[in-house]
Amino acid sequence: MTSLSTAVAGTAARADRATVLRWTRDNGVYVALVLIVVYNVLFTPRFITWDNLDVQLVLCTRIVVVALGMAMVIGTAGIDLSVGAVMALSGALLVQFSGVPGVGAIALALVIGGLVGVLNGFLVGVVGIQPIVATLAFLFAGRSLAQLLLAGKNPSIHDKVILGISSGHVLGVNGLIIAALVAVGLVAFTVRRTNFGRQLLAVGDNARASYLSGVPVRRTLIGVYVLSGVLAAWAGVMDTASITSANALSSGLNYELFAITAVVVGGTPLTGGRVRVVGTVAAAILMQLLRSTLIFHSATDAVSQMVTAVVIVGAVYIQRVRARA
Amino acid sequence: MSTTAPTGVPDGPATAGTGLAARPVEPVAATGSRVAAALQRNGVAAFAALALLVLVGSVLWPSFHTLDNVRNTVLGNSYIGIVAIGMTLVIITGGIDLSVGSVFALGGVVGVYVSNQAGPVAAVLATIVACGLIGLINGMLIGYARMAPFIVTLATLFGVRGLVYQLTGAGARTYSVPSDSFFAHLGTGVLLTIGYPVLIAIALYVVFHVVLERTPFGLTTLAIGGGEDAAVLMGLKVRRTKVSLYVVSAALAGVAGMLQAAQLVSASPIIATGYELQAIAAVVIGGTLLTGGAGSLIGTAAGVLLLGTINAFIRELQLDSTWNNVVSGAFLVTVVVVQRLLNYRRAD
Amino acid sequence: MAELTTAGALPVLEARGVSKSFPGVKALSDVSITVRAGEVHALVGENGAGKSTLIKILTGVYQCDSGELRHRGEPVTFADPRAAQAAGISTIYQELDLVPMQSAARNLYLGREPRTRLRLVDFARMRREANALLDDYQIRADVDVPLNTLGLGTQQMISVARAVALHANVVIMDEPTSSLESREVETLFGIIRRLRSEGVAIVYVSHRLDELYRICDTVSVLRDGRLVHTGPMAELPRVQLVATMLGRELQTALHRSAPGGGDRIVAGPPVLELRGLTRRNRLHDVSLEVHRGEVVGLGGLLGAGRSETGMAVLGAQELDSGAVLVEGKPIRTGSPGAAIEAGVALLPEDRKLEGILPNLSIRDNIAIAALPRMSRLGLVSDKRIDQLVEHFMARLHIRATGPGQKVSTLSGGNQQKVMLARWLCLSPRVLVLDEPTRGIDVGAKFEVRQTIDELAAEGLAVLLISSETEELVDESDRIVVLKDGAVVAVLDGDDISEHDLVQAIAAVPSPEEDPTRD
Amino acid sequence: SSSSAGSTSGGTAAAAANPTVASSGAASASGDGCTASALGYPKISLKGAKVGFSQSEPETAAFRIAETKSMVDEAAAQGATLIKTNANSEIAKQVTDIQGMINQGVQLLIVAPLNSDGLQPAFDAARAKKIPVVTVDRLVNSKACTDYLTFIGSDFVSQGKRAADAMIKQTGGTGKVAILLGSSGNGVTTDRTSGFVDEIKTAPGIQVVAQQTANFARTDGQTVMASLLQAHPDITAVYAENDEMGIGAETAIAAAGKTPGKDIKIVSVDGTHDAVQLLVDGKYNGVIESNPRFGPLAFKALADFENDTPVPAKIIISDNEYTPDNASANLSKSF
Ligand SMILES: Nc1ncnc2c1ncn2[C@@H]1O[C@H](COP(=O)(O)OP(=O)(O)OP(=O)(O)O)[C@@H](O)[C@H]1O
Ligand SMILES: Nc1ncnc2c1ncn2[C@@H]1O[C@H](COP(=O)(O)OP(=O)(O)OP(=O)(O)O)[C@@H](O)[C@H]1O
Ligand SMILES: [Mg+2]
Ligand SMILES: [Mg+2]
Repeated sequence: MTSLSTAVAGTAARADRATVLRWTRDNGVYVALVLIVVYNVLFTPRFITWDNLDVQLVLCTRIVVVALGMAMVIGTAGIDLSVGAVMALSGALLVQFSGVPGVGAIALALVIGGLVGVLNGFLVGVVGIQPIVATLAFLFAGRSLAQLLLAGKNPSIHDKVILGISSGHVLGVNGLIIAALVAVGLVAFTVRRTNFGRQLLAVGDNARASYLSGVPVRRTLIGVYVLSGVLAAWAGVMDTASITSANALSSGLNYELFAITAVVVGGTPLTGGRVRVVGTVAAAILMQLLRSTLIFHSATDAVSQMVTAVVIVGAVYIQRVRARA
Repeated sequence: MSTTAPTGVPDGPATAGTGLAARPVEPVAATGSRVAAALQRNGVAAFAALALLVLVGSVLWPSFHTLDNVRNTVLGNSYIGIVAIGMTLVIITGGIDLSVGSVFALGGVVGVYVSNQAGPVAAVLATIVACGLIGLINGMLIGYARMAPFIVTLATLFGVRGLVYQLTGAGARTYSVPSDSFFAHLGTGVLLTIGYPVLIAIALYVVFHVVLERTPFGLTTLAIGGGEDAAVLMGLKVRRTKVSLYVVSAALAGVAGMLQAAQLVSASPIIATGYELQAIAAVVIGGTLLTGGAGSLIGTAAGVLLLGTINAFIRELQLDSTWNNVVSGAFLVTVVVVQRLLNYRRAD
Repeated sequence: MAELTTAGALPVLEARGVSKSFPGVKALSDVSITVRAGEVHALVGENGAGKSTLIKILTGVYQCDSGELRHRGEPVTFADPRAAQAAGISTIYQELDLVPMQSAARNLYLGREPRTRLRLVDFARMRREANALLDDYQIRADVDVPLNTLGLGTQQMISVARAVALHANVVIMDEPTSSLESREVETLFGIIRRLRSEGVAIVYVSHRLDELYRICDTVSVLRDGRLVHTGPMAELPRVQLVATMLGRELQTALHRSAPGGGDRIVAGPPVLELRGLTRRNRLHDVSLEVHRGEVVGLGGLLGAGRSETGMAVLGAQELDSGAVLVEGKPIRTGSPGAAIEAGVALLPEDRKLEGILPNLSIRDNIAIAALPRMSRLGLVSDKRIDQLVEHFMARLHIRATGPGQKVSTLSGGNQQKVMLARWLCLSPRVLVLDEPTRGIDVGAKFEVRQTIDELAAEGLAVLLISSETEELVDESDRIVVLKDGAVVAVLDGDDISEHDLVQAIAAVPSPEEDPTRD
Repeated sequence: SSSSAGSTSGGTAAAAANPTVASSGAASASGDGCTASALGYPKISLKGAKVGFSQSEPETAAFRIAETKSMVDEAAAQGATLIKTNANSEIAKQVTDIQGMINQGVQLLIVAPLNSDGLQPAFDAARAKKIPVVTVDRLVNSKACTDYLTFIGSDFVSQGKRAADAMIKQTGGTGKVAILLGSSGNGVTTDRTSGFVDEIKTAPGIQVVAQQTANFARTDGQTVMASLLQAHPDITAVYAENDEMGIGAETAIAAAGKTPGKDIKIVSVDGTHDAVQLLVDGKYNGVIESNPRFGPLAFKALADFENDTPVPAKIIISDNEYTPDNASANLSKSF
């Protein structure tokens, strides 16, 4: 009798634990975000202030924008390593063509970003090259193209429209945050409400089956890489606006890695078939808060990198798909 | 070769491609495919491009094919070559190891430090153990916790670099070895005019080629890449093999870093950033599929030499070095596209 | 030790009170079965009854939530499939468990490769032994080419050979015949008989009832994860077996009332017309017509080119020459989307590779093909999708926790129904069904076939590809027989009989040897 | 005699390009000196000679651009053929680059080492072929005269020290300073930090409240500074180890609603045009030059070596200093 009741209790407890585990798995990034906020409330003076949170949000906007494009690419089981180089190229274009009105220069940068996406998408979707290799080529080449474009000069931006993106405010909200929110809205809408969004998930889950179900696989893939390229170029514009100049070498450096980190920590699996927009944004904020928490605590670069590694592993670990039950 | 992305693997390889998504699965004619497959596996495109480059270079410039030049190119690329061995094996399982560059730096620091403290033998052992441990962490998280290799090794890429900075006081302490020490000799010594690192790289290629092609461990490695779930159901030692491969990859990266530190008689904490991408490029150019399941070390060797030769080529061309990366990128695309087309031809 | 039972043999493998739950589903509750040496034990049940789950527990893929396993009387736990294999339990899983890019020889010997004195793999010996092994079991295949260049049936037979060659004391087969043609089935039965005579215990899962009666000694029936019956096969008549499985009587006979005519509208111009489809080494001048309300069967051996003909209808097959016309208008190749738009629907043969979107929900899987139709300006209407999905889940009796369940967690048969729903919701004019009843249970098979009848009656043109002669004969108004990519016979009207079909399919008379055992 | 003529014209070129160097010449020199005869190297005339220049980092930063340009200009002025390579920040590539140039038949080498260690094999190869190597910008841990001919460069520790002096002067000796560090693991970072930190101790009123890596990059300078301003609202001064980070910090300070140059003083090292312009605009407080124009000095050292004029082991190039007072006058000298 007793053994039976304990067994029943055991099962119940196990079910509870399973539910909790499943919940943390699906919401791990929010748990981590809450943890870091709680830590800072307790241990970091001056951290939790409106002013600081505003600053931190502004700082992570560039990653957010790049990561959203990356999330869609990863949704198709692909990856886009070219985004950092596209940011640098976009900045270089902006600087080179800042003579034309800012809007024109921005449009040009976005178009070129999109063209890089066409190239990537073509290699992936039509030629059938692994995304990681197809986009690796532009990671190598793009930054050098930016360098050639700048021809050894780092001129500053003076265009009011471009500078307005970073210095302007709408209803007290910084222009960069608005620029990022526009991207978030756009991507969330695309993923949730459009055929294209549904189809990209299907392609990521099983490309062959999608093809046979009438999904325009090539068009979808090209579209996804184009969006990623345009968003990266948009992030390049934001970056340039914010530092008022372009640098072929440091602009967007390693952003592909940061973006992938944000996407994965945000709960989007690298195997495709799923895109978590809000999770990605939360993860980008998490990584930024982590970085600044470390700065608040005067951590050295060495310690920062090690802590970052542990946090990435931890956040992904709690969200991992468990092995066979 | 199935041209569709693997399906149904809940947490499988990060690199699951959607390549050729829209193409119907092409049945492969049985006859003739074996030759083509063998060529493909051994990176025929890379070999062809390599031969072409060497030929053109030799015709254009007298210095291009001098023994010294060849020796230098090979020596300079032997380190990345050793890294690429581990990368090939990991990629064959459908995984990836992004941490090799950082581990390379760690290998150099540990090697030089221990060599100064306890001699060369201890240095080699300590390097293998220290770097192997990083590989073990990667492997456990990937094999047992079933996390995606891409993200795990991305984290160790950051973490190990931080560790190296920590060990060197962010570069404030430089580690160097006396250039007449036995340890330095590991990197600078020559036998029959060939540098030790080259000989060691060749030996490692031979050993791991045999391991991959002729041992159950190697067959298991290929099987995991070809279908991890099937390999589990077949009762193969999937997890243990995966863990071992990440250990091997890290240990090889560490040994390569140690050898380079020996050659340069000093260890630098900022060395080898971006090596992971170079190694991946070499592996892919060598014909190994990023989706896993097929690949060869001979091809990888060709890929490494090809990338090295491109650098030599650009130097001879006197092109602004800015073009270096543009040309490398273009080359990468060309070679993989050619490979892809060879596959199509084969499919008919 | 263990006493002799009525069956006169030792229990080799036992499950006692095994239960297993997945999130939202109780897949098995308190199931006990005993498998004895030298018996062929049938495990039957509807799709989703828990057969595969039980097998995976017996072989260490899953661990049971409660209950215990006994092997040769001793309690055991298998941590992974490796452990079960080491104990002498070898398994052919429902989803093919081989490595497609490797050669047949390697697949046969993976994990137990012959070695040279240097402890290296002895490929020469491996090849020799592989050839000998396949010869021994009358399986014809080149052992050196990658497995994925061989037909599905051959792959399945290689999987059987691998399992059998392990010298196991228990061999478990989860739907081994689902992609075998009749001659291969005979070969398999030969192997099973041989194993039984050697005292090996065999667990056999199949939805083909004929097979069960031919080869099995004992039967255990699962329904909704519970064991509802165990006993000698021969003592359970067919009708009762079906009733036990379904938990209800299946009154209607599986035969269509009026094959090949009656109320069908076979007049007017063809809805689907294939003109001289040719593809090097694959298809040679394949032509056929399907009219409104007509079911045209496509018969032939594995690799005869049936699936490729089907793919051509969807525009998913590159052609050297020839054309596909739907209602007189040619279909553009390379764009299934356009074909679907023109009213074509195709249920592919390989569900896992070409059908399901495994990590997406039932809802998304059903709606994917219909998306362009159900949206305005590229925007999705979830309300319309939900209505549609609800309707088809009810109509096809899809057994799931809800429309949000991931398709990969459905049983094979229910996955097949989801696929069918995906196509039916398009209300197509031409429906190509490639092995529509593969792997689905008798009840579902009945439903699918009834659906085909209904659809044809509604005026749909159906092209039915099936390896089950009975199904082809019962369902078709006309049967086109393919061989090596060319049309070799067309059976019409009164010519349609199983005997004629088998004659037409195989130039050599099909193996009609005595189905009774021994 | 032809080489001495070349040397003179080199001096003129240097004077045109950089009055700082021309006015003070080699600011200081040390060591006994090294000559071609003493080493038994063949005599080579600079005119028509094949000279190799191995650059270490991509020519994106203004410093590297100016450095390479001064080599190209001087080689042209001397009538030498210059072969350039760029190691793209990779030490192994730099070794192969140098070895490759030796195989291409260069007779003289100028190397901008990526770091203080790791070029030994390249030096060995050059020595074997009796090719003199002038190293510029970064001092290597090898033997002068034998491994390399001489080192021409700035004293990074002293740059840090001078930055501290400028800081003390600009702040009046009180305040809270944040340091934006260069890339981790880089010898320049270490030197510019230690020079600054040691010297700033002479002003007891100044306190270093934070040190954070910003990777010599403008974006990082901006993002790190933004967080630092939140963590330490009382910061009154920033020392950036290069101009890029300093300019990034300036943006962050302005964005935080403070006035750069007034509320928070900024001192950095390099002497790029952008930074000096900010100084002119009053948003910046001091720039210590790190002089990249090594061309004239390097070619002069090579000429001396061939002419058996002893070349010292170390030639320290003089670095200018831009202050709020001299910035507008000297803006054209920035690079
Ligand atoms: N990994 C899983 N996660 C969640 N549910 C699962 C999983 N595997 C099986 N199930 C569920 O368990 C039940 C039993 O499935 P199982 O595959 O054992 O059925 P089956 O009897 O083999 O059916 P079929 O004849 O269609 O193959 C089904 O309801 C299925 O949806
Ligand atoms: N001789 C062969 N060589 C290579 N691949 C083959 C061969 N025969 C068949 N296949 C593969 O098997 C698949 C099915 O072949 P096909 O469409 O020709 O046969 P089928 O008549 O539809 O047979 P079934 O559907 O019963 O398997 C093809 O897509 C093809 O990839
Ligand atoms: Mg099943
Ligand atoms: Mg078929």
